[in-house]
This record gives sequence, C-alpha cells and structure tokens, in this order.
Amino acid sequence: MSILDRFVSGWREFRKDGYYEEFDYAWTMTIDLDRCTGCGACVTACQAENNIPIVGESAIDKGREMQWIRIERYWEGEYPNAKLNFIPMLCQQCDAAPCETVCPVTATYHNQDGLNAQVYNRCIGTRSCAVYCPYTVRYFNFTDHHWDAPLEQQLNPDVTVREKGVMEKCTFCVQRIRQAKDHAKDDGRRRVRDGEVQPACVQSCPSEAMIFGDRKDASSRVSKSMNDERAYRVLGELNTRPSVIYLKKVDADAD
Amino acid sequence: MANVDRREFLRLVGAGGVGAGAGFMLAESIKHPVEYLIPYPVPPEEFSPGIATWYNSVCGMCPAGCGISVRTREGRAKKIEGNPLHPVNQGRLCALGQAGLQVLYNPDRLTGPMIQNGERGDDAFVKATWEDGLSRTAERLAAARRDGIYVLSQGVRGHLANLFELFMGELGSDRLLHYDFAHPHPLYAANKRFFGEHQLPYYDIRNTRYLLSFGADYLTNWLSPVHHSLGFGHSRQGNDSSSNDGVRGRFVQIEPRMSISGAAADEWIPARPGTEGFLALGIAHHIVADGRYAGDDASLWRTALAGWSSGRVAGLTGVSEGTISRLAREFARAEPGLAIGGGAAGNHTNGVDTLVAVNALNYLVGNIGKAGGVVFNPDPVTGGSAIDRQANYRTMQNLIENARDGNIDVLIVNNTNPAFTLPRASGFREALAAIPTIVSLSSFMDETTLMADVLLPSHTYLEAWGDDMPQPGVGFPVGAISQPVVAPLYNSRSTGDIILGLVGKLGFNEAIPWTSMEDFLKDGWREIYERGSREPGDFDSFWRDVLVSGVWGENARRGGSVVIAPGVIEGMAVSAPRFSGESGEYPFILHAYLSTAMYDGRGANLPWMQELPDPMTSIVYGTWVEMNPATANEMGLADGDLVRVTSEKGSIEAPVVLFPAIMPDVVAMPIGQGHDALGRYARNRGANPIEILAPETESASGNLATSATRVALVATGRRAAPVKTGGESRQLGRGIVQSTGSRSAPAGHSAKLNSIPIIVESAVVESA
Amino acid sequence: MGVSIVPTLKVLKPAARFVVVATVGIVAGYFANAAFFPGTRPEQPIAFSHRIHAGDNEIPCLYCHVQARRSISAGVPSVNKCMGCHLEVAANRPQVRLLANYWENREPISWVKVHDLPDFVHFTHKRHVAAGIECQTCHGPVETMEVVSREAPMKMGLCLDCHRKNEVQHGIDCWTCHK
Amino acid sequence: MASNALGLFLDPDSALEAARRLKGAGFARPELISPIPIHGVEDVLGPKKSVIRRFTFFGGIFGALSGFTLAAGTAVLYLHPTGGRPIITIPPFLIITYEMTILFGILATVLGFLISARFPAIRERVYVPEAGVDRFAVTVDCDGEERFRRAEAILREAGAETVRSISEGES
Amino acid sequence: MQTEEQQLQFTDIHNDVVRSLVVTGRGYYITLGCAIFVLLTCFFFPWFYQLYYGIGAAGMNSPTVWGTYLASFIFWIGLSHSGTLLSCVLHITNSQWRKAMYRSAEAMTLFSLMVAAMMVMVHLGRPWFIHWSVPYPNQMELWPNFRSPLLFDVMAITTYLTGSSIFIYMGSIPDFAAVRDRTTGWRHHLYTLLSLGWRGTDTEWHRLGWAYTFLAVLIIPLAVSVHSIVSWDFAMSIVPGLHQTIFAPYFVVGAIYSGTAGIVTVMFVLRKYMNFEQYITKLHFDNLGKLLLVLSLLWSYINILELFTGWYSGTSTEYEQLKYKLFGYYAPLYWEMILFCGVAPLLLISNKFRTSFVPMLVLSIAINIGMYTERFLIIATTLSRQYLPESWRVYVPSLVELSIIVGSVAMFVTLFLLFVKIFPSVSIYEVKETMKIPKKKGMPEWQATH
Repeated sequence: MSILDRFVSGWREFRKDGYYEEFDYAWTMTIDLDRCTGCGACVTACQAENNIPIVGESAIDKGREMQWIRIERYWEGEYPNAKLNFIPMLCQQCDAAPCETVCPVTATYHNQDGLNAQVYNRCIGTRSCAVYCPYTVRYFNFTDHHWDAPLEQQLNPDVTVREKGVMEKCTFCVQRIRQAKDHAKDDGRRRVRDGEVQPACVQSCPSEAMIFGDRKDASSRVSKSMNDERAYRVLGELNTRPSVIYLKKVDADAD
Repeated sequence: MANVDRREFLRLVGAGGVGAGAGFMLAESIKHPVEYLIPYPVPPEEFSPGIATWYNSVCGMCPAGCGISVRTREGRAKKIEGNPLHPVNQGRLCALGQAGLQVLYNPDRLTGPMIQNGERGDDAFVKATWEDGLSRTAERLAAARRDGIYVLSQGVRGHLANLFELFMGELGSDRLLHYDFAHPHPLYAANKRFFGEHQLPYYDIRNTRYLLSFGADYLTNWLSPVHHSLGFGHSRQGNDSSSNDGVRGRFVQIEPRMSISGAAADEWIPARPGTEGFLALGIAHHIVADGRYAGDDASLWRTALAGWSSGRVAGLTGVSEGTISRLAREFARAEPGLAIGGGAAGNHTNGVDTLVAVNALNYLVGNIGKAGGVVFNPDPVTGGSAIDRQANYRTMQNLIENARDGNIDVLIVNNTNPAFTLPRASGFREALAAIPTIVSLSSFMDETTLMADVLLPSHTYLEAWGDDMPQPGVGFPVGAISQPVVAPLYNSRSTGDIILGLVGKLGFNEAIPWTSMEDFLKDGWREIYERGSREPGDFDSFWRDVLVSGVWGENARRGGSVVIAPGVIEGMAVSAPRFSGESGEYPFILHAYLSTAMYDGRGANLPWMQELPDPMTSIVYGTWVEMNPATANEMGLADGDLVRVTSEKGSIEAPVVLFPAIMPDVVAMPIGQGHDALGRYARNRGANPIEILAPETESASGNLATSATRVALVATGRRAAPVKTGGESRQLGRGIVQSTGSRSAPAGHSAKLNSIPIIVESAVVESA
Repeated sequence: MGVSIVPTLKVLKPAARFVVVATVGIVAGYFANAAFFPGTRPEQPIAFSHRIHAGDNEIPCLYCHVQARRSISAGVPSVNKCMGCHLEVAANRPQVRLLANYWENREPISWVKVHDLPDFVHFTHKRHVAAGIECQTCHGPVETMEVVSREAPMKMGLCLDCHRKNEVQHGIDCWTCHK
Repeated sequence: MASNALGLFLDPDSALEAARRLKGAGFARPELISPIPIHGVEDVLGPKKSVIRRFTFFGGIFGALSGFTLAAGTAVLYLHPTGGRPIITIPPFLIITYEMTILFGILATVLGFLISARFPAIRERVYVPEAGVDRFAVTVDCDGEERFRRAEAILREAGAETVRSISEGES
Repeated sequence: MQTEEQQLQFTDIHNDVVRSLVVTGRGYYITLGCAIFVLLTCFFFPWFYQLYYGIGAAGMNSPTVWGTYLASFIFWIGLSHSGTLLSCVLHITNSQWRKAMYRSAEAMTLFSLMVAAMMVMVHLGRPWFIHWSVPYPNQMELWPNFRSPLLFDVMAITTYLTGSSIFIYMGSIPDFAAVRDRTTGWRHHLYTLLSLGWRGTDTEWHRLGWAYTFLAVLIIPLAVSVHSIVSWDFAMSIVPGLHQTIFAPYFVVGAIYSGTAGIVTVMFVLRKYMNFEQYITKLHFDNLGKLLLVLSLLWSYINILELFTGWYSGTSTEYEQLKYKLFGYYAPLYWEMILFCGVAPLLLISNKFRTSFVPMLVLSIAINIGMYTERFLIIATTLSRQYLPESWRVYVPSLVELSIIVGSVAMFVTLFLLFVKIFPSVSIYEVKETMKIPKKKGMPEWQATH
C-alpha cells in the first residue's frame, strides 16, 4: 500500500464524524447497580489478571493505588435511614474520550474495536490524560514496582509489567479479546461469538451484575441490557459517550 | 588540513582515540541483555509453552467449598476463576478465593520440615528432613498416652476427614477436633432443635421474593456467600416471566451495624443487639394473630406466641410496632418468603433461641422444602462425620483445661490458628506452653505454629490432592475433586501424605494400606462410583471425567415433608441476651465482624487482600472502630482519632471511623488484622478484636458469643487516620449513582434525563 | 582592525578540526563495536548447525519447532526430541556426545536467545505460520547458517512495513502487537 | 586600487550635508558610517528599497502551507482516531499552521536581512572605528588625485573634523 | 532625568558598557559560584534522584497527577512574557524609555523560556523519550499527535524561543560591533563573529531597522498565542475549574503581569550592581510601576470574574470547586495570592512609591511569589476536586519538588550572570540615540536644526 494510497484513504476520513461506525466491534459493558453488592471480587480479579502491582500502605496513603477498577461508595441520608450505594468505576472506554486527544505522542487512542487503547511503551508520562479524564480512572506508575519472590511467578505473561513513568488503565482485558479473536480465526469465523470473551471483572462478579459484549451485534446480551430503561451513563452530560453503561439501582420504596 | 604541526597532530589523534572509545562504550551500553531459552529435558504431557492449561479444583480459602478452575502457563498458576460446572459458585468467585494464588506463591511460606530449637515462640527453628520430622513425631505419638493425643485441624471434609478418622482410630484416641472460628454452631443447633435436622438446609435465596435476614451477612461470609450472591442477583433482576413472574425480590436486613448485605438490602432495620429473636417472635406472633397461618397446630402456636405482642417486642427491640406489623404482613404475603439468621444474631448468648425463632418464621409461612424456601440437604457423599467433630468454644475450653492439667502429650495442629482466633481470656496460648509436644502441619508460620516443636509444612490446596463435599449443599449431594495444579514449590507435603507418612512410621499399614493421598482418594471415589452412581462407562473414564470437570453431583434430592421436632412449639421462647461488663462502665456493645478480605484472619498475609479496600469504608491495611457519628460527636471524637477499646478482658487501640449506619450504642470492628506472626504482610498491623472478647458462650450450642462483650472507648489524644482509597463519600447531587422507582416503572421513566440517549450502531452480523 | 569574520575563522580552524576529528572518532567507535561484536550472533552451549539439519538434511523448521504452528512461541525442541534421532544418527560426533551428556543427567540445555522481542510486544508465531509467512522472512536464511545470527533488526519498522505491504487487517493498530 | 575619501564629522547633520554636496558634485554614492541610525538619509541620498518585506511575506506563506501539511499529512499517514474527532481536525491544525507561519516568517526575515545587508562580511570593507563610537563619517570612493582633492574640499567645507584617504580594510 | 544625562557623552555609555563586560569584580565570581552550586545541589541532584526513583519522588497522587513542576513551567513561561513582548510593543510605538532596559528584559525572556523547557523535562515521567513529541520522519511513520494542546505548546514554545533569541541578537549586532573594536583576545574574536562585520553604514542601519520592525510585528501575536496555548493545556480539558473560556486572556494578563514585575527586579539588580544608575533611572521604574498597576487591576478583574461565573453556574462541580478554593485546604495560599497580586499593587497609585527603588523591588518579588502561588493553585485546587467525590485527594508537594523550584531560580540566575558578561546588557546605540547629539562649535544654527 503506497504512501499515496494511504494519503488518499486518509483524506476520505476528512471531516467525517461518527468515525467508529465502521469498526467491526464496539465492546461494551453494562453494570447493573441493582445487582452490584460491592463485594470487591472484581477488584481482585482485575489485579490478578492484569499484573497490577502491590503498591503498599504508604503509597496508598499518598493516594497512589493502582487498581484499575474500584468500588465507589456513596452514602445517602443519616442514621437510622442511611443508605449506601456502590458503583464500580473503571475506564469507561469513551468513544469521545478526552484523554485521547490530549496525548502528544498518541500513546492513547481509539483502536479498531472501539477500545480506548493505552500503549504503555509509547507513553512518555505527561499525565495529561489522567487530568483530562473526568472519571479519574487512569493510574500512573509513580515508581517501579516489584513483587516479593516468588509472587512474580503469578504474573500474567499476556500482560506486560509497566515501568515507572507510564500511565496505565483498564483495557477491557484486551489480551482476552485478542485470544478470543485468535480462536475465532482458528475456527474460520470472522467474528467473536457473544459471551466468548469476558474481562476478569465480569467473569468473577458473584452477583452477575456485569455483562460484556459487542453492541454492534444487536442480538448480544449486552445490547439487550443496554437498552433497558434503567440504562444511563455516569456523567453522561459530558458527552464522552462511554462504553460502560450502568443500569440504575432500583429503589423499591421510591415514589 | 595543510598546516598541522606535530603537537596538533598528536592532539587530534588523542581526540579521535578518546572519541572512538566513547562511541564504543556507548554502543556497548545500549546492547540488549542476553536471555536464555531453556526447554524441558522431558516435557510433561499436555504442556506446551505459550498455551494456557486449565485445571479444575476446589477453593480452600473458606468453608463454602466453591469450585475453581486455575489457569496455568509454563507450569505456573496465573489466575484462579470459578468453575462454571460447580453448582455452588457456577463460575463465579469472591475476592478471597481469587487471592488463593498468593497463598501458593506467598513469600513467607514454610519451605520444608523444621524443628524447634530454643524457646517456643521465639521463632528459632532449624531445617530438618521429612524422615527426621516424621520419625520424631511418630515416636512422640507412640510414647504418648492414648487419650493424650489431640489432633486439632481446620474444618476438613471428604476423604481427608475420613483419613483423620482412620488415623485416630488406629491411635486409639477420639480427640479429633475440627476448629473453625466462623463455624455456625448455633445454626446447626437451632436446626437440630427445631427440625431435628443434622445437616444445614439449603436456603434458596435465588427464588425467594422476600428475604428476612436476621444478622446474617449472607453476601460476604455467611455459609456460602458466592452462591448467595448469585441468588441475590437473580432474585433482584434475573427473574423473567417464566420463573417468579418477574417480581423483584425484596430484601430486609436486621442488624445493629450495616453490613454489605445490609447495604444491598432494600431495608436496613437496626434492632438492639441480641433482641433479633424477640423481633422474629414478634413477627411470628403477628402472622399467627392475623390468622395468616392455617396449619392444624395453629392453636399451639397462638398460645406459644401469646406473650410476644408487637407492643412488647417494640419495647424490647427498639423497632417500631408499625414496622413489625408491616414486616409480618409483607413476609407472609410474599410467597415464597424466606427468613435466615446467623452472624451476629447467632453469636449472642441467646443465639440458638433466636435462630429457632427464625426457623419458626419459615415454618409459619410454609416455605419448608419449597422453591424459594428452606430446602433440606441429603447426607454428603462421604466424610459427613466431620460435622460432629467441629469444636465449639466449650470443647476448646476443655482442651485447654486438659492441657493445663498436663493430660495432653502430643497436639497435632493442621492449618488452624486458635492462638489467633481464640480470646486471650481463654488462656489458649498459656495452655500450649503446657503441652510437651506440638506438631504443626501449617504452611505458614502463624501464631499457633510459632509454639510448635515440629513443623511438617503441608502443601497449599493448589498443590495437593483432596476432595470436598460443600456444606451446606445445594439440595443434592455434590463432590468435588481438588487436584494439584502446579508442581509443589517447596519441600512440603499434602496433609494426607503427612498423615500417611506417620501411618507408615507407626506401622498402621495393615489397617491403612495406602501410601499416597492420591491412591486413598482414588479408592474412595471408586467406592462412590460403585455405590450406585448412574455414570456410564468404567471407573477410569468416570475418574477422568471427574478430574476434567472437577465436580460431580448426584441427582438425589430429599423428598417427603419435614416435621418439626416435638415440643419445640411449646418451648418457643427467647431468653434475654447476657453481656459481659456493666453498661455504665462499658457503654458500647462490641460488634466484631468477619472482614470481607481477611475472613477470620487467614487473608491477612495476602497482599491483594490487604490492598482490597473494605467495601463499606474503603480502608486498606488496618483495623478501625466504626461509630455512629452522633455518638462520636457527643464524645468529641473525630474521624481518625485513635481510641483505646477496653473490655473487661483487655484493650486494643484503633482509629475511629464515623459510620453513618450503626446504632448509637454499638461499635463495630473488623476481624482479621492484628497478627503477631503469619509473615511480613500480616505481622504487626492493626488490632485483633477477638483478643478482648469476653469468654461468654452461647448457652445452647456452647459456641463463643462473639457479640456479647461490652466495651468502653477512651480517646488516646493521638490521631492515626486509617489509610483509605476513597475520598468524599457523598454524591453532592452529581447523579453518579442513579436510582429509579420499582422495575415496573413506565419506559423512559427518568432514565435518560441526564444521560445521553444510547444508540446502538447497527451492523451486519454474520450468523456464526 | 577589520570587520571581516574570516581572520577569526582562521583562528578557530584548529578547534574546529579538533571537534570534527573527535566526532568522527565517536561515530567510528560506535559502528566498530556494532560491526565486530554484534550481539546478534551469540555462542551456544552446543555448536548446533542449522545448515546441516535444515539445509543439507532438509528437516522442515516445524519438525523441531513444532510449537510454532499452534502457540505464540515457536519453542525449542526438548532434549528428548533431539535424542529421538541422535540415539543412532551421528551418535559419536563430539557435539552430539555433549548433547548425550545433557540427556543422561536429564539436564536442560540453556540456549542463548538470538531473536528476542521486548516484553511489551505480543508476537504470535501461530498466526504468522497460519498466514503462510516463511520463517525466513523474519529469521533470514537459517538453513544456510552454521551459527544462527539475527539477520533482520527486530524493530517495529520491520513489522509495520510487512503489515502495510500485505494490508493485514488492523495490521498497524497498536494493540494488535502491543500488550 | 579603489581608494576612498573619508571625512569625519562631529554631528550627523553636517555629515548629511557633506553627503548631499558630494552627491551634487557628481560623486557616486557617498556612504555614511555612524554609531546611531541617522534619520533623513533617504531625503539626501534618494530612497532605499529593501527586499526583506518580500522574504517575510513568502516565508510566512511557506510556513502556513508546511504547517498544515505537516499536521494533516502525518495524521493521514498513520491513522490514529482519537476522541471521536475526525482524522483531519481543522481547529487544532490551524494552531499548528499559525505557529509555523510565524516561525518561518521570522527565519525568512533574518535570511532577508543577512542577504540584503551582505552579512556576514567575508572580505574587508571600508571601515572607520571612530564611527563606531561618536564620530559620523562620510566616505566616497574616488580614484585619482584630483577627484580626491575635490572630495576633500567638499568635506572640509561641510565641516569635516578630519579628512583622509583610505582603502578597503585599512583604517 | 535630563539633568543626569546632560553631561553624558557617547563615549561614556560606550565605556560603561564595555567595562561591564571586561571588568569583573570578585563579587561577581562569588555570586556566580553560589548560583552554580545551588543549581547543582537543588536542581540536578534531586532531578537525577527522581529520574532513578520515578515521579513518585514528588508528592503527586492519583487525581492530582500534575503539580509544582507544571506550575513552575507556567510560571517561567509567564515570566518570559514581558521581555520580548514589551520590547516589541515599545519598539513599534517608538517610545524612548524602552531603550535603556529592553536588552536585559529580552534576556529575561530567553532564559526563563529555557528554564521552562527544563521544567518540562523534570515534569515528564519518561523524559528520555521526549523526542517522540517532536515531529521527525521515522521508519514507522509514527508522528506526534497534532490534536494535542501539549503539542501546540511544543510548537509555540519552540517558535517563541527561536523568535526571541533572534530578536535579541539582531538588536545587539551594532553593539557587538561597537564592543568588537574595544576588546582583544578571545572576546575580540567572539564579537567579530557575532557582529557579522557590522560597520554602521546607512544601508546597514536601514536594513536592520526594517528587519527589526518586522520581527517585532511577528513576535507580538506570537507571544500572545504562546500563553493562550499554555492556558489551553488546562482549558481544553473538561475538568471543573479548568474548562474556562476566560483562561487564555487570564493567562496572558497574568504572564505579562509577572513578567513586568520580573523586569522591575532585574532592572533593580542591573542598576545597583552593574552600575547603570545613569541609564536605568526613576523614569523606568515609574513607567513600569504604572504598567504594573494597570495589569494588577486587570488581573483582579479576571479573578473576580472567575469566581463569579463559578458561583453563577450553580452546578455542584463548579460550586464545590469555588468553596474549596476560598475556604478549603489551600485557602491560605489563595488569600496570600490575593494579597500579593491583588491588594499590594494598589500601592503603585502613589508616585512616591513608584519612584523609590527598594519598595518597588520588594513589591515586584511579592507579585511574582503571588503569581507562582496562582499557578500552583490552578492545578492543586482543581485536580483535587474532580467530578467523582470518591476520588478527591489532597496534594502536598514533596521536598524534592520544593528544592527543584529553588534550583530553577538558581538556573535562571546563572544564565543571567553569564549573559551580562557576554551581551552588552544595556543597548549602546539606542541609548546614544536618546542622548543629545554633540554640536560643532561655531556652526550656523540652521544646520543644527533638522
């Protein structure tokens, strides 16, 4: 493909909006807040799958925890009518991601599956993406991390270990998506089947609050669940068009 | 370049030389470090580099007995996930279960047999061989008095339990104790009293429409949390028209301090600690009084419950009459409704009474044996005897007394840690000092193992053969195989093999002919197979299938109606709870609860668990005291103030955390931290509330009444704000967590007001 | 006294000359190192000759590197695989004796990696073999090599050129190769 | 050998006056050398045109073009969709264009200056150190005794402090 | 002022400047030594430690991933904004009082820009890969992301650095020539090269005049754009408190403000220690004072506006932001800033204050401290109050950061000290222009008047 061709094909994208409609996948996650119990299984699952370092007490005290998915808790009311709401917060994989445009070296961009990709080895650590992210779900490697031997034997070989000075975040377990596509290719399928790939958090969730899939496939579970009338997007008014969609908590005693 | 005199020429040569050297070093410095490719001399079968292998096994982190499947690459375990075939957790797994990898790869594991040389407790061990360790143990055992031999094990089930039985039989001692801090003794006792039942029933949360939970934190650590969570999720949103006509289950949690289950519930009702039973009876009274119960023994019930008018109960519990009657109405109406009890409610001095009253509720709404109700389990496939071996506090006490009186010669401890999970007041540590020989099979240097003379470290559950029959079952017998997923890391052996080793040394071979746990297990399962499983094919294929799927179930449900034990209705009453300490001197009731991450303290040495933020407070790495903000305000205590928590039996220090959902006269502390052993991650971190518990026992079951201790808080004047990951825990009207009316709200009801309407991009999807 | 800068330049000439020579020296040294001590041709514990095996005897690559067909890593044959042939074949050659020693002590051979990618690169042999890419495309004419050496620089540009040329689907998407 | 007549003055005005008279007397381009810019030179010696403005202008144009090409061209060279924005994103690319315009404008101006003022000086030129401090010099090239004498006369008459003959480089 | 300069002759300024270059007292060397020492110990040592340990050496945390490094960056960029910009404006408006001070003002621009660039290096997580943010052809055809505000920065600052260094050089060519003839040895050679063979012919003056004016015209919009772009690093985000249209003018005003204050400081030092009393006079301080007054009023106006819009929007995010700024953890700093940059400058209303040197020095330093605080607060207060309350964290700078701030000042001082020994720090020919032109005695009057 000559440079000229690439110029031409590039120019065709000139001023086109809704760029992602041509992508073959649009990975999406729905989180049912009415099911979520806040147990934290997803947090550990993610930490185990993605080689997330153990930063230690002092680092967390400084505010440098690295867990890609966190459980946020919001209290309502006071005793005896206090209520506690949990909401798992992870990278929202926005279609209109503020973090992508700001990176000077394109270390974060929108990949062909509609994922908000973070390329660790390209990152130079300006940390502007973390500033631009309204969900504050990007985590920076303030130092090099190490695992007390033999804990490092657990590290997942499909995920690299990030070095100091690099920004990192939830990838929707892209290594699993890659694997699934690989299998699909082996079976001569063009697409990954619905439910064939699940991120670690979704897979572990004990109350099955999370659903993951491709929203371009109108028949997929996730498409159905994201069209539930309870569906909403956190900070949707910012129009970052997240790919993580929450289903409202049901308050039986409301209205 | 014409006029270059000699000196300059030399200078130039020098420059060139130095430059060349520098360039050379530069090139050298940026060279790629050498790496090696080291293939197996003889690769194991089904091994291929770069391709993951999955092994199904059983989780050993808590007694729930979930099935796990472990992903391994290049012979190393990489990830633990739920086994989708296992009926208990159906492919799901809790945080603690996933952290099992860090038990396997824990840096502080015992790497081989060791022998105490020096004072007990000062960690002076020298390496030894298995030969040495085993024979030493064997000769002590041989020399010991028959009834002077105690084996104190964690709760084990299945064939390992059988093996212990056989071993003890040969030794001629019946002093075999299974000790788990969190074992629900009162629940067993209550079911025995009410139903005359030996087994725990299966509580069908999945299909219930109305769950009335008396203090049972069923989503975190009560019985089988993962299974309950599955049920919870389904009952909440999973119900489609086919099952349960799409009604969203309603959950009511009755407890003094909001637990995760309380947060998940639709309604959280604080009742005075220890009065949950009264509340249950009050509700029962309502149900009967309103004539919602039409059994032929209705008159009996009416008389039995006569005294428990909601007025009186309201006075006792602090729950308003209106609420009580409403609960009764809703509970009776919702068919099926389910009442469960346990946790703190069961750990008062009147725990069994309370749980019996809870059972009465189930009986009165007639959900016994029905979907969405209480379903009774058949006996486990094997190893059922273990249930009776469970040691409660009373048993432990007389072990302690025996030790004091010098009646114990040898104590074998298997992966249980009473030195941590028994109150200081019990005097267990002192008792250990009085035992001449202590052998520990623990994989870690925990508080109890520190006192041992001989260390025979056992495999972690990911390296060992074994099997498990989950308790409580799921309504039908389930057996699961746990198989080694990685080659043993260290010079340790599986518990079974250690016992068999001792068997060999003691010459019990004719009675116990097996030489390895694997053989023992396999023969055991051959029995199961022959005892009329309807599996096709011969045993070997059966065995292979079981190993592959990791679990096997028998389609044998309990039939027939359940009758309640005679005289239980007449005797229906709940005694008033006792508390140690004067309410004047000790104004607060201490509510010590099992922490999500650490369970009973076994998770404290796992860095992932230390870093897992506590769901309710987002605190990591530490212990804290939860207080009602109003109370704290009165006492002039602020978030992060370090206070001394004092009971009659001792005192510990921890920072205050203002907790909006806890009763004013209750303070809550998580169990699990405060180790003085168990490795680098656990040692000297936080405080252990069990230490200061008073040795009050639950009168009927003899269990330790962990909720029966009163404490006083004294400000130390120091501050030690707990390390937490969360910031401000209020929404400030930002609509982050949004909620809507009940599920059957009109479409679009307030759903998309402040969120961008979601458009599904249409795409051609080839039919795969 | 004049305004021209030429005299000054004359004065500066030796200094300039000095700088130029030094620079030339640095460059020369750098490339000398690269030329004479390439890290791309390491010494192996056993002087295994691909020329004899793959070249003269025309053993297909995938016969020994069998993993390449189904795994991300091509893998090196285990000692017992080598012995499979060498129990008879050329059993008395010195290098084969070396191999035999390893075999008798059931001792793994630690080969030195010639082609090594950074940790953050996800390269799967499987897909490339399936796509019918010749091993030689990246590894060079190994069947002619007495001692294997890294012919192609295993750099990102190499991958991209090929992916662009063959118009691989999502071939230049970062996350296709970076993990 | 081209020799010049040089007159040193104490003040710019008399220097200007001298230059005007020299010009009037038919001498080819008398040159003023001064420590500060003298105003009104153009009225005397006729207007000067400079090419610098053209340099600046075309430099700017070139900068603008190259700026946009750089941004847009590289964007389509390796497609990196970011933030749902089109590949050729006009507003930010205009900023790049703007900066590049100015950058090249500046560079071109400098280039224009060097060329039009014939810098840097390679060969020696007529030069008067005093004129770098506080004297105002008028030089006019005149070969031949008698032309020099005429120039000298004019310079002296205009109030030159000193008059001498110099040739390139010497001073 | 006239009284002072009447007896001044061309030769005086000439001699004074040349002396300032060639005659060097011990005091100078001591100061330079100290500056370099501080630079090494307080800047490079901590920085190298940070390179080894990671950005964790600083106090930043997860929501507040930007800190004092970026604040310093903005501060230095801001400081750079008066020199060249002011000089250009004054050159075009052809004002006389510019001439004595503009050279050093421009030098200030140059060096603060260099320090700013250095702060970027310190700020980055992996500075050894900074070349990736520069467009250069490569085999992967992988280029920087021109949609990124940070890349606007790269382009703008490069341009600005080039522009202002060229501008200051062009302006001093005649002076190099003047110095050339008065120096010997390496200095002579140096100035011969730098002056490019300047003679001072009418043609050369004419060309220089044109080129210089064009540069000035080009640089004014450039300077404005540079700080607007720096402000867009923040304003282009959707973070409450940063996402504001006012930011560009706000930053530009702030920049010129702090820059002018910086000039006052530098002028004072030059005047006092380089003995330029006769050239840098009350007049300059008076004018700069007026300028400062105007700028401070502008600055206060924008600040009030910011609070007002925040309050008026009434959204939870903006409102919390506002509350936090005024009464939150960083409130003391905020009020300090208001005092130094909003209230104190009102003193400038009095003529007496403006024309007295030491008070002006104190004030100018105070203003710059205040402005640094402002830059710090812009980052700290907003990032620690992001959208999701659960992610709120407070950020406290670490020792490393503080010492690097000190070190960056030392870097500036070092550069400036070296400058005054190489560049004529007062423009010789332009000062000459302001002087009375000597008269030949006995010359008819009409010749003198023109």
